[in-house]
Amino acid sequence: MNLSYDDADEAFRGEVRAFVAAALPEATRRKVLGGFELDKHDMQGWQKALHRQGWGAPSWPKAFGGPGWTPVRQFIFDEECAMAGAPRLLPFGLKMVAPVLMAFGSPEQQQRFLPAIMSGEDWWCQGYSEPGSGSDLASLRTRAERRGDVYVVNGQKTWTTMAQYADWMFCLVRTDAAAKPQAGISFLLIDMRSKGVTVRPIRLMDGGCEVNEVFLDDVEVPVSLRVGEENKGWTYAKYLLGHERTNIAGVGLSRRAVADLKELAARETIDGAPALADPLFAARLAEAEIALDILEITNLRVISEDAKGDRRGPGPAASILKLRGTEIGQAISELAMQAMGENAMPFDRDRMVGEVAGNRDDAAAAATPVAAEYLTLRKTTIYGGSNEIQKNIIAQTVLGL
Amino acid sequence: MNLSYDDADEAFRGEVRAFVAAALPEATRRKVLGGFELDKHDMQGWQKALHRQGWGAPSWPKAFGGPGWTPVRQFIFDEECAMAGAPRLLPFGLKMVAPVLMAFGSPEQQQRFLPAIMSGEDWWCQGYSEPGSGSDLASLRTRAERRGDVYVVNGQKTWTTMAQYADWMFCLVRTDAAAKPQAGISFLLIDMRSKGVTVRPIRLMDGGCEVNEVFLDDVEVPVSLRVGEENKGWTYAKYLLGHERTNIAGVGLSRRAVADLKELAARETIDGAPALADPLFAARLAEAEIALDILEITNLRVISEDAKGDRRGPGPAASILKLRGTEIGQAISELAMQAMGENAMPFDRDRMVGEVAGNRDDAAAAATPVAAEYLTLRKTTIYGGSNEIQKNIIAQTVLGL
Amino acid sequence: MDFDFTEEQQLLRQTVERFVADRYDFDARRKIIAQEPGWSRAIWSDLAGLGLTALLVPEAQGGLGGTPVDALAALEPLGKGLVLEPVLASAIVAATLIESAGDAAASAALLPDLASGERIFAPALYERAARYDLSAPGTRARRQGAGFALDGAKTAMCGGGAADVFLVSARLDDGLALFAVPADAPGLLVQRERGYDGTPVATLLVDDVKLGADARIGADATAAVARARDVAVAGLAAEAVGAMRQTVALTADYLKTRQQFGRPIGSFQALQHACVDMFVASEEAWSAAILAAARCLDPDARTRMRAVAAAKATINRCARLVGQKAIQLHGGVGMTDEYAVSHYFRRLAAIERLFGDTDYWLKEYARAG
Amino acid sequence: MDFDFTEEQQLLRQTVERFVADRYDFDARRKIIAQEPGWSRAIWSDLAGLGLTALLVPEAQGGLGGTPVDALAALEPLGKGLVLEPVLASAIVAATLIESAGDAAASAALLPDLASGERIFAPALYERAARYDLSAPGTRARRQGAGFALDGAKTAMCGGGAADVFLVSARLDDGLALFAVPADAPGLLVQRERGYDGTPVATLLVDDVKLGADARIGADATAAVARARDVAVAGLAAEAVGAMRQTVALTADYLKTRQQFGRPIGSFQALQHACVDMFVASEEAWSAAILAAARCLDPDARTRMRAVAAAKATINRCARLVGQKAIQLHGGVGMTDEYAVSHYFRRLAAIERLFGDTDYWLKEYARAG
Repeated sequence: MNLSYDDADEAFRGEVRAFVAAALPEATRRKVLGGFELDKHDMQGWQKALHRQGWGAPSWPKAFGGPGWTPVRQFIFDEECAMAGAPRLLPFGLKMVAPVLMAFGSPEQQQRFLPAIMSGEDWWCQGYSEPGSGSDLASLRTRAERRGDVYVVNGQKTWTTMAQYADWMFCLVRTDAAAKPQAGISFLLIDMRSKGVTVRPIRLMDGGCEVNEVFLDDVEVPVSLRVGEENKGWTYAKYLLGHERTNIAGVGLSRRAVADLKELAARETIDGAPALADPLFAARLAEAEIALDILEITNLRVISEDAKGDRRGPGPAASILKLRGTEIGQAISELAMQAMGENAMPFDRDRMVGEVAGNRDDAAAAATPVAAEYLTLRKTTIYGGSNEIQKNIIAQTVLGL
Repeated sequence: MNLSYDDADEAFRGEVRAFVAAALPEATRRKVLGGFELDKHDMQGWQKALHRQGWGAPSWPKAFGGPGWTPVRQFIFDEECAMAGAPRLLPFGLKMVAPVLMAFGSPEQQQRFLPAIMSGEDWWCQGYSEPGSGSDLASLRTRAERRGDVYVVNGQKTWTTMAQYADWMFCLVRTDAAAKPQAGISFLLIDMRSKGVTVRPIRLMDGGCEVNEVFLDDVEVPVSLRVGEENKGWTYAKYLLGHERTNIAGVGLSRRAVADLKELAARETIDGAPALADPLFAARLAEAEIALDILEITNLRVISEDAKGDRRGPGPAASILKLRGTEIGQAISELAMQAMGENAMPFDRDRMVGEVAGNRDDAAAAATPVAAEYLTLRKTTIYGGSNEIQKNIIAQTVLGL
Repeated sequence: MDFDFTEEQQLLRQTVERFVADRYDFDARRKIIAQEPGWSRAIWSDLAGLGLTALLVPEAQGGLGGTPVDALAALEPLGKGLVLEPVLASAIVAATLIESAGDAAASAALLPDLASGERIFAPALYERAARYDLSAPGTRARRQGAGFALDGAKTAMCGGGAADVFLVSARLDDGLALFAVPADAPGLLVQRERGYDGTPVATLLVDDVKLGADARIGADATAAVARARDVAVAGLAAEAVGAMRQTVALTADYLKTRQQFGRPIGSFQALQHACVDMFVASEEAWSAAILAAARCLDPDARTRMRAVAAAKATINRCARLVGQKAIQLHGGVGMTDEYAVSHYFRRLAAIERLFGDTDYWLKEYARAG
Repeated sequence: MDFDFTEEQQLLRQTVERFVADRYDFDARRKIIAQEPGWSRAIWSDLAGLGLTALLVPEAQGGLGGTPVDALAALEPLGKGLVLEPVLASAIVAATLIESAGDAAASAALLPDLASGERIFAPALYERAARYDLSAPGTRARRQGAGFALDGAKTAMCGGGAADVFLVSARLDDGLALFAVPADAPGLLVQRERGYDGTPVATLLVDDVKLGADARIGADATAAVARARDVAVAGLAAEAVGAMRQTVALTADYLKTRQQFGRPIGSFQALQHACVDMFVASEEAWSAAILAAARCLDPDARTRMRAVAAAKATINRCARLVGQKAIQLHGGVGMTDEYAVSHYFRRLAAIERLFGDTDYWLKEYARAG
């Protein structure tokens, strides 16, 4: 039982820290730390910089060009990047479609897609959710009819994050309408430039448009872009769910949020003193930070278990990390709102776009990122299997209820 | 819209206060305020004193010998009695079997039983719950077979409060095993001195034994002691559930608990100052007291609605009052535990019995009632339709879910 | 003891309800938001036509001489409609400020316009650094000839973005003074924004703003400011209840409609119970709004303080619970700007912070003893 | 980075688990409770035989020289069995106090008996008025000849009712001193009680208790007392996790068994989710116990303080949640003395208050920064 990183891991942390400090563009860093909107250039630029360093795919094994890091090192890497204000690596390519391709894709598919994911060239989005199927994913209705060498796909996907930037979408479609819901699904890779693909942005309450509806009208997809067997798509999708356990809890991001919150609470005042010194505020902050300390231990326990074997399937551990990670993230953002009080009101999304003003006298520029963060984080307990679904999973798999 | 009591009600309050001050025996008052155990003599004595004043049955209409008070006056009466340290009137006779007898009993049953309830002569207990049927009351198994002029009753009841003191038990029994669960139930009145009735006390975790198991072995019950029609007992039982809305929230008791808590927190210290002055403790106390202030308004809203018509059936209002009333009562007892800290540990139930020592240097005598209260109040969210059941009721009846 | 509205109050409530139903449904509101300035002078005129702007103004100044309970009847349906126009700011808070200051000349000069809706007033009492403390603003007034000059910075997060006149509190001779400052006064820099809830807000930079003697309203403003704050809490509570009730209704409807796993999601007990928690909270909030309306002008300071503190602390807790659970129960669709519930969520989040957050009022309640 | 027990630790854990399973099931425990004094010297001897009493004692004094992580391995199963005998008090807290005081003579005089289980030691550090503050007791020591005389009052809510020797903290010359006081010392009035959790507790009246010079342990006791408190939190956390895990298991079993409305109540989603909350809390508690065990002796004061504070605040929150939900999910049967879950509830309630409640540790954590 030893909570300290060994010397080699500490050295690795230093290496990551030094690299990020040197390679992360200052403009990008300032946007991330200021809570401003990142554009594709910011995100892709960082992915490419990592790729040049050989770190483009931190979670991949060496066989596929990854660095082959242990889960502990992946965790350290994520934490250092988050604390330093690096953009979060988009999971859709790196952590979602890539593992499926590695496990079930053909050698041709692997060769064609994996390198471009790692280099940041190809952007991916996830075509799972549909208007009628949220938590009940298996009820999806998008249909793919086989006509010779192509599938003709018709239907609608929604909540498709980053679809506006994506080159490819991995997609669940129904290939056998007669089968039981989970038995007739296939896993297709769709070129977003295909004829018949229409992307319509959805404005969320934080004012941003990172999610989209994707309409698929007679989209032709070569059969060679089906992953694995026809009608076995559900198996591949399940493989993916809960696959990721090093960063699901978002410890690094919440650490940075706590650091930001402490700075904010040192500036904002309650009863004439810094909010940090107010006994009630201090206690609420301590509660949140303590929960995060404990979550980090829980996360490291899971990671260290993963490192021992290939217990890589979904499991209750991922559910716990997701539940608590999202609750704690939301709690921190609530405290930031409390620290700002009324002054969090002025809201102008436009001032979160472009170059960072950094002007604290501009009330809306100072307030908008705080409120936007509070508003957008509500989604975290909904997506990726809502927290209610996570509790159902634990009830079944752990408690046998 | 007016939250103030009118002059006549205020005068009534004064009258109640003066009477209680004069009539409540000092020994009883001290036991109640000290959180000590009351014996039958304490409770019966108070019931008789009220009866002599004509107040033996505060919630009864004049036609049955009650004072015919409005719901507002009943509320005032309950509040004054609670604040003054009077024993709580046992509901089993006054508020549970009596309304059923008034509505569905024969004139003979009314004449025979109601006066003795009001005078405190007859004590009643409730024979509803069985080991296999808690929230699912309709699944009860105690059977009554008709043999001429008597029912022969066999079965077991449980959680029977005060059965050790009771003269009578009103009881749900199955008279038609073939019918659907709710259709074959009858409502019987059972003399606790009948042959075949055995009472076995259940020790709860607070060390007290106020609930019991009641075993019924070939107990003969005259058919004349069936209330209403055979196999219609479920209707009468439902009539009773949620019937009581003036005192279900326990506002008066919680007010006294808050007053006690404030005294306690003025004596106990945190960081060298009274606990009351500790910012965190003060905020938690304020939260609880505010919730109680709001509950009181909600309760008065319901009462004032009741006073307008005879909307006397069960309803979501009773569920809200029960939910919040019990949660707030528990919260107050938790704060009392917090105020005592480690010093709440020494526990000796025997020192809660008999004359009040009132010796604060006796650590166990000071601590036991506080801990016992915390422990015993856990039952309030379980009994009388658990809080989960109350939420089911609201979901169905109000929200239509 | 009586929890009913009078016939007049019922009529008022129904009138506002009908107005919201007819003229301020979700689509109408979205159209207003889509344009600058994000609220509508035309709607404001209509609201004035219904008498809402005159509600608390004494009859002598062309008002209806109403009470906080009248405001309760009127503002609850406004909250249900998420009405953006600054009724609370002008007709409730500013009217109370002016009237409570006990200054006949100022009342005569300002209240008729306020009552008619001709000019929109907004309080500018809070400041960034002072947080919820109204008693000691950093903004200072100096005497200058017969008049005054003001310097400092204020926030006006309740309706400030729509105001023609700000009622600015400032420190004068170690006391608290109140000034009527036109939005276009030289030296006053009004930064108009929309709040995250869509309402018009403003921050003010007050740079040597010169005012005549008649700009000052009353003498020491301490009592008037406190009174306006208490009445504001009551009004905000009323609005909050309307918003909460509609949020509960939207959510229960959604649970009945939305199908997953072959059945309506409202058949899942965990979701049912969450929705019940919302409903119970909305009922508690109504009790809180009643308490505040009935007691916010109570002559006994402790009674008043406890009632206002209890009410706002409760509104805050319930607003957060109702808003957050509504989003969660709606899932993704609840996050979208297109769907009403996200707007209720944002307004409820704002309500939680306006005129004192939970910790502020818990402390005040404890202080009242 | 390693979250595994060593082979020795695993063996220790299994040994204690087996002991609890074989000798300390619920019925055996009830028999002990049914008799005076409510705990068993025979069991104590057996625990000593397993080496538990010697766990933290240095090898030089006949101990095993173990670490807080060893204690974690041993105390978690003791918590699962709700073992009443004062292992935490004597083998963990008292052992750390004596050893940390750095007094060779006292260690030689006391630790061998402590390690062998011959005498039972309990800390008497807290006082009624000082609450969780250990630094400035009201109990005072005066020098008298070569020895000391003590006056005051102490509480010993961790195992005090079973102690042969109390380790009493007192103020001496404006510093903090620690004394070994036999339970039968003239002038010491030991009021032995059972706690509401059934454990043996005591309150002490210290009335001119005369002690020889050798009764004092070490010089200034501030560091030793703080260290013992931190190690105590780690030990209590371990015990708490055992109790929580068993409570979760009992509750999940009950949900599967108990039938209502024609199906197991564990099929109701609201009850499932409540039980999931309990499970998640028990996992968080285990992380907290690991954190405390690994860091309670960390040389860096801030690291140590944050870890101990975070651990105890978490244990407290989780203990309350697990205990309360367990009773609620069991319904009436959970309230009965006959049924195990009520005993777990009581012990978890006590754990929440021992060695600092939640508010105390939140403040300490905030102070550590």
